Amino acid sequence: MDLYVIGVVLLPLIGFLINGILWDKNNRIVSGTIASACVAGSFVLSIIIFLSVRAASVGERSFLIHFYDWIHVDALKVPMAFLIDPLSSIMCLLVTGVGLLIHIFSIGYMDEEKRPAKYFAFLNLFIFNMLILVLGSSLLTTFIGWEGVGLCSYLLIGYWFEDSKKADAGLKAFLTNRIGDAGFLVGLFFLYKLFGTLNYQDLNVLALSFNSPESLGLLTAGLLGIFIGVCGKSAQIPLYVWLPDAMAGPTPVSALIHAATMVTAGLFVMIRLSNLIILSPTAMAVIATVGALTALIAAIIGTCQWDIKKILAYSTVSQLGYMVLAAGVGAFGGSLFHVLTHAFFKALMFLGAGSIIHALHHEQDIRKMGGLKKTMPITAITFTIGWIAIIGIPPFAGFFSKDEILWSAWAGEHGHFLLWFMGWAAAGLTAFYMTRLMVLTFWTPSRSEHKAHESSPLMTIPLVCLAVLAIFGGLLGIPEVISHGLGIHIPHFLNEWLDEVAYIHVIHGKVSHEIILMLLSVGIAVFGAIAAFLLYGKHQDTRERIVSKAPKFFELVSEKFYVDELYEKMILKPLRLLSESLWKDVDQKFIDGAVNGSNTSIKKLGQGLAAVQNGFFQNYLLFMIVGLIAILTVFVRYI
Amino acid sequence: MDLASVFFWILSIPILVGAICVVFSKNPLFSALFLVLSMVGLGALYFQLGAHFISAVQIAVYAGAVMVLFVMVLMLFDRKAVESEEAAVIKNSQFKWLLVSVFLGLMLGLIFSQSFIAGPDTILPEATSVVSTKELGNLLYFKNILSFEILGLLLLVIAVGVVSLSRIEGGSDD
Amino acid sequence: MDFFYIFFQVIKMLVIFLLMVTMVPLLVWVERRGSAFIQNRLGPNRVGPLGLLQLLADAVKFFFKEEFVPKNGYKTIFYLAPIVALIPGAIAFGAIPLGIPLDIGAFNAFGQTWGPYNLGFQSFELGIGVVFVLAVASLGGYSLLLAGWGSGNKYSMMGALRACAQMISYELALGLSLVGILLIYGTFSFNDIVNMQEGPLNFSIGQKDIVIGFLPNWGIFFQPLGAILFFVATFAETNRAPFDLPEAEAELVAGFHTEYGGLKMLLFFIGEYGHMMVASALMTTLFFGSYHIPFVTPDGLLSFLNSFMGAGFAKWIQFLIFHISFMLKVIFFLWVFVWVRWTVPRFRYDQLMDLGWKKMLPWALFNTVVTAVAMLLLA
Amino acid sequence: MTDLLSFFQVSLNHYLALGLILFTLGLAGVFIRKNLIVILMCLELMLNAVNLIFVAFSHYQGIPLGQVYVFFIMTVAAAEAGVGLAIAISIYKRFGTIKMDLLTALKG
Repeated sequence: MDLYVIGVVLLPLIGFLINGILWDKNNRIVSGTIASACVAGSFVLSIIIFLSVRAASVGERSFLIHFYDWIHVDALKVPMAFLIDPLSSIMCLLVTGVGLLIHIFSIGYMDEEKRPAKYFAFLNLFIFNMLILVLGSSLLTTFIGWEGVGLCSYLLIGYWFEDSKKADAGLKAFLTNRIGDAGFLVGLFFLYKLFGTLNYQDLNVLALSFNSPESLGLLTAGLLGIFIGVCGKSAQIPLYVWLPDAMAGPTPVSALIHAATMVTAGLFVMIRLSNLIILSPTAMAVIATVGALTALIAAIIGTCQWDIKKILAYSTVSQLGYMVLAAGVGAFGGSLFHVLTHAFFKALMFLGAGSIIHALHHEQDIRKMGGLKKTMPITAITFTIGWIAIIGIPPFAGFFSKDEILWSAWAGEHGHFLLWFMGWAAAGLTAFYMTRLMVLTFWTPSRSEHKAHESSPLMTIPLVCLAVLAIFGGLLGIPEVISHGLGIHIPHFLNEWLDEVAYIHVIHGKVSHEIILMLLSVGIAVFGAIAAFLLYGKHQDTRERIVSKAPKFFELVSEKFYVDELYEKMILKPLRLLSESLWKDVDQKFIDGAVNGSNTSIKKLGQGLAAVQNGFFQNYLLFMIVGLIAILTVFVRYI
Repeated sequence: MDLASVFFWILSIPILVGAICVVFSKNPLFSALFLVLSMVGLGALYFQLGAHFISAVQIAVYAGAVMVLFVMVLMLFDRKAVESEEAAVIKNSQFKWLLVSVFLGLMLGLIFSQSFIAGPDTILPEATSVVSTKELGNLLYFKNILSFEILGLLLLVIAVGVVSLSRIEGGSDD
Repeated sequence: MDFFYIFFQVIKMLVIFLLMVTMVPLLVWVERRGSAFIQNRLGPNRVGPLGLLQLLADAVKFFFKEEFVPKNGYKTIFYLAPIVALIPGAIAFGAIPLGIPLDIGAFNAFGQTWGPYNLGFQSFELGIGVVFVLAVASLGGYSLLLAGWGSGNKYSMMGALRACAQMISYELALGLSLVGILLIYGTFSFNDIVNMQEGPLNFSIGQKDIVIGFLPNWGIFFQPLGAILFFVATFAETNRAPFDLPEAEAELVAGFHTEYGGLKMLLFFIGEYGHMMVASALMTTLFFGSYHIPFVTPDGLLSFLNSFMGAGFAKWIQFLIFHISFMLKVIFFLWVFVWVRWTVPRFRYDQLMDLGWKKMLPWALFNTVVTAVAMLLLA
Repeated sequence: MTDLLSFFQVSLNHYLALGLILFTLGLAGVFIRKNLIVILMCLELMLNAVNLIFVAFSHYQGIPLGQVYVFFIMTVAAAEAGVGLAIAISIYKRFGTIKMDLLTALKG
């Protein structure tokens, strides 16, 4: 097992090194093949690890693989170790599996690229860091990967750094994440103060026996600190602003990092710490509220965007809000479930968007698309599958996971009607804007300047694979209601699988309630879809009338509620003023003055002392001997 | 008075005379020759102390190589540059002599103070064994191999450095 | 450590020193007659039979020469140099065993019993003999330097510097060429080395012992390259032709001893021949079985002699035979010295340095490494 | 009389004292002499004094390791002499003298 784990982690690193060396010998096929082969090897090893974890008996599925002690200072002992358990093995599978498909897609997508080796090197480095994040046995090891994926995200968003806007987008992502990371670190400090360890296994054990109301405040503070980090990485209010801008990067990157894997890292950490989170009702409430608000607001913004990738980005933010909401209401299994299904269909849709953008010569405005159903049949079919999955039509993947979350929000002990309502409304809006996207892109006549054509097999094969997963991913967690209703007993695989490493609480409510809720969510999805279909299909004039009734509101929405401008005015401007005054008044006058003053005074002292250095080395020796004699005198006197 | 004492007192005469003359000879060449005398005497003393191999190496390396080098270099210089009046310098540095004497006195005081090392009354038991070359070699090549290798490296560096140093062309300030 | 022990030691030292000093006139005669023989001349043949007394006449002449010091010279150093020249050779020679050890049985004197004594035929017995000889021999450079400096003469100085640079350069090759044979013997002690060369050639490869009966167990068969390198290096060390650059007549008049004459010159001669004898003795001891005679063991010889003479007498005869065996080998190498001097032309100075640094040193290193590796593999 | 005899009876301290005197003489030479080469010689003398003390301690305490250090010191001393003399030669080439009281170019 040890060897497999080392292989899983090191293969992408090797790929990174090889491609890093090939950096200036650019050959798309060669570097792409190397990178894909490394990730493929990693994927195969992940499967082996997953199977061997499965083969272990229940309750003994955690393996700690210790390499060496990374930090050992007094009581703080951080081993460099990997924790293989159901959670990390399934995440490993997700990262390497989706990563592999996107690597292959990239070979086709990056065909006009000037430095593909660099691109693939970064992709491999990302996979490596993500695996460290997922496999780390302690919060600190995870934090290495956490920072590493942040770095890769920055590098890949700003991959086309010749365009200063894209470079700025990378910088924005990086800086926003720094705020989150600061919170994360503070959270770490609190948790360490409270428990004296950062190892997941120890934390879980300690959490089960946690029984001191007086330190609940400390725990809540620590968890909220970590949640700030999660907000940064998983794009929650108020730190979600970087994710839409991150679409400046190559589309496969958006699919891999900003939809499927990296942004779910926050959820991963929350599931890891689920036994702790569940102890603090305050933290739960905050998390759930933030998640629900994010889901709703992002969905609202998504309805008024015209850039295909921006729509998908807001959709991602919204779906991440769902996942956080799930965590907040204690449905950690549902959260991971949605992570998985979302990874499949959102990666699928991003890659589909990539295929479209590639075919239309980097045109991203959906107003200038249309009619692609005929010209790009495979893309259209797979995209449609993704669409059905995301709006939550059974039996596609999205339905099951979304339904589980909504059910928990309604019936769970931490749930609330308002939370459910926000999630439910967001589901409707999701159906609305996704259908709008479908209508404008595929079903209306072409408005494009370019003649589109189907993409190469390198790009369509990953699409097909992901489409299959998007269809059948829901089988991982079929709710009991349905399986009972069908008369067969299919266990909720995911919940059972995670039971020994996370807080899994299956809610048993009234069956009738559950079925009604399911029908309600399917209903609003269908309603949203039909509304969009009509408003953007045949009844465009109706839409314009609606918009003209409340132009201010729609402007507000399409300008994303002016959040960026708000941040600019409220935070950046005062910060800039403060920095300037610090620079001009404090630094230049006070600190520089002190430094220069000490400099000149030492210079003067040196000029005075230089007289002693008269060039006769024997005089220097004289000083030495005088000193020696002084020391010896002390010796003779006292010893 | 055993044989060791006899050897010691006999050998200390050339050693000390040599050392004194190194410092006081006006002619550097005589300094060098007296230094050779002193070193050969020390070599003999090492032999008496059971360090046979070190004794031979002392003569071969110090007397046979290092000091020959000194004498050769002295011969390379202009005779007048080397031999100029130094007696006055030696005489006119009473303060420095005083300092050195104080140093000597303090150190002797340290050595013979009871608490530091065994004084005259508590003579350490005399170890009579002779250290064989094999024993020395084992110490040198097994226990201290790293130091040995580093010294080898040092010698290589020195060899290159000396060659490049002595190839520097002369000339006045420019 | 009693009176007679010290007495015998002192006698022994004197005998060996005198042996060495009396060899010198003989060698001078060999050199002059030998050169004449090689050059198809007669050489000194008037005084005494075969001209053997010529040396006596020369000695008398040396004694009556005028003692003088050059005007620019340093008197002390000028006189010191020839004395220093004598010392290293004499001391080094004393450490080499010249024959089989002599047993002196217990005897009565001054009212008590003394002995028995076992006296090795060498001035002093040292565990580190080889290193000691090399160390003392390295002091030989001083006499040349002192002579060159003390003469206050440009040519002398130049010769001295050349000689010294040459000796320092070849000392490396000299020392390294011996490392191989010392690795094989595993000791620095001359007596151990001598004892190891007794009997027929035998060695072991792995577990197998191999004996080659028709060859003696001499070092030359183990280290032919080392022996050649060592012998060549000794030529340079003794400043003999073809390495007699320090006294190259055509360039430097007579090098460091330009200003010397008379008795002081004679001392230089003794010093040079002393060096040659040390070199030959070392060659004999390390590579040619020292005093051992091929196919004859000391015990066998003793029992053979015992068969027709008294035990005490036989011991002395045995002692004498082995000493003569040693001296014959030494004289052979001394003859090689003479032979080479009158056969091979002198090197140029840069050729000399090239040979020393770029040929002999690498070969000696190669020899050392090969020996070490071979010993490791065959052990 | 017995005091005198016990003074002549050598012990470790005698060697230490001899080494110390040699060291001090070397120090005085480095201190007072002006000729660079003589100064280097005096340095060698000081190193020799240290070697003597090493060997003496090694002998009297029965620890052969002391001799290994002597070996090292000798190597370093030889290296030091080589570099020192090379520097002396270059100084002589450049300034035409090796008198330390004339070489004050490093004056502050």
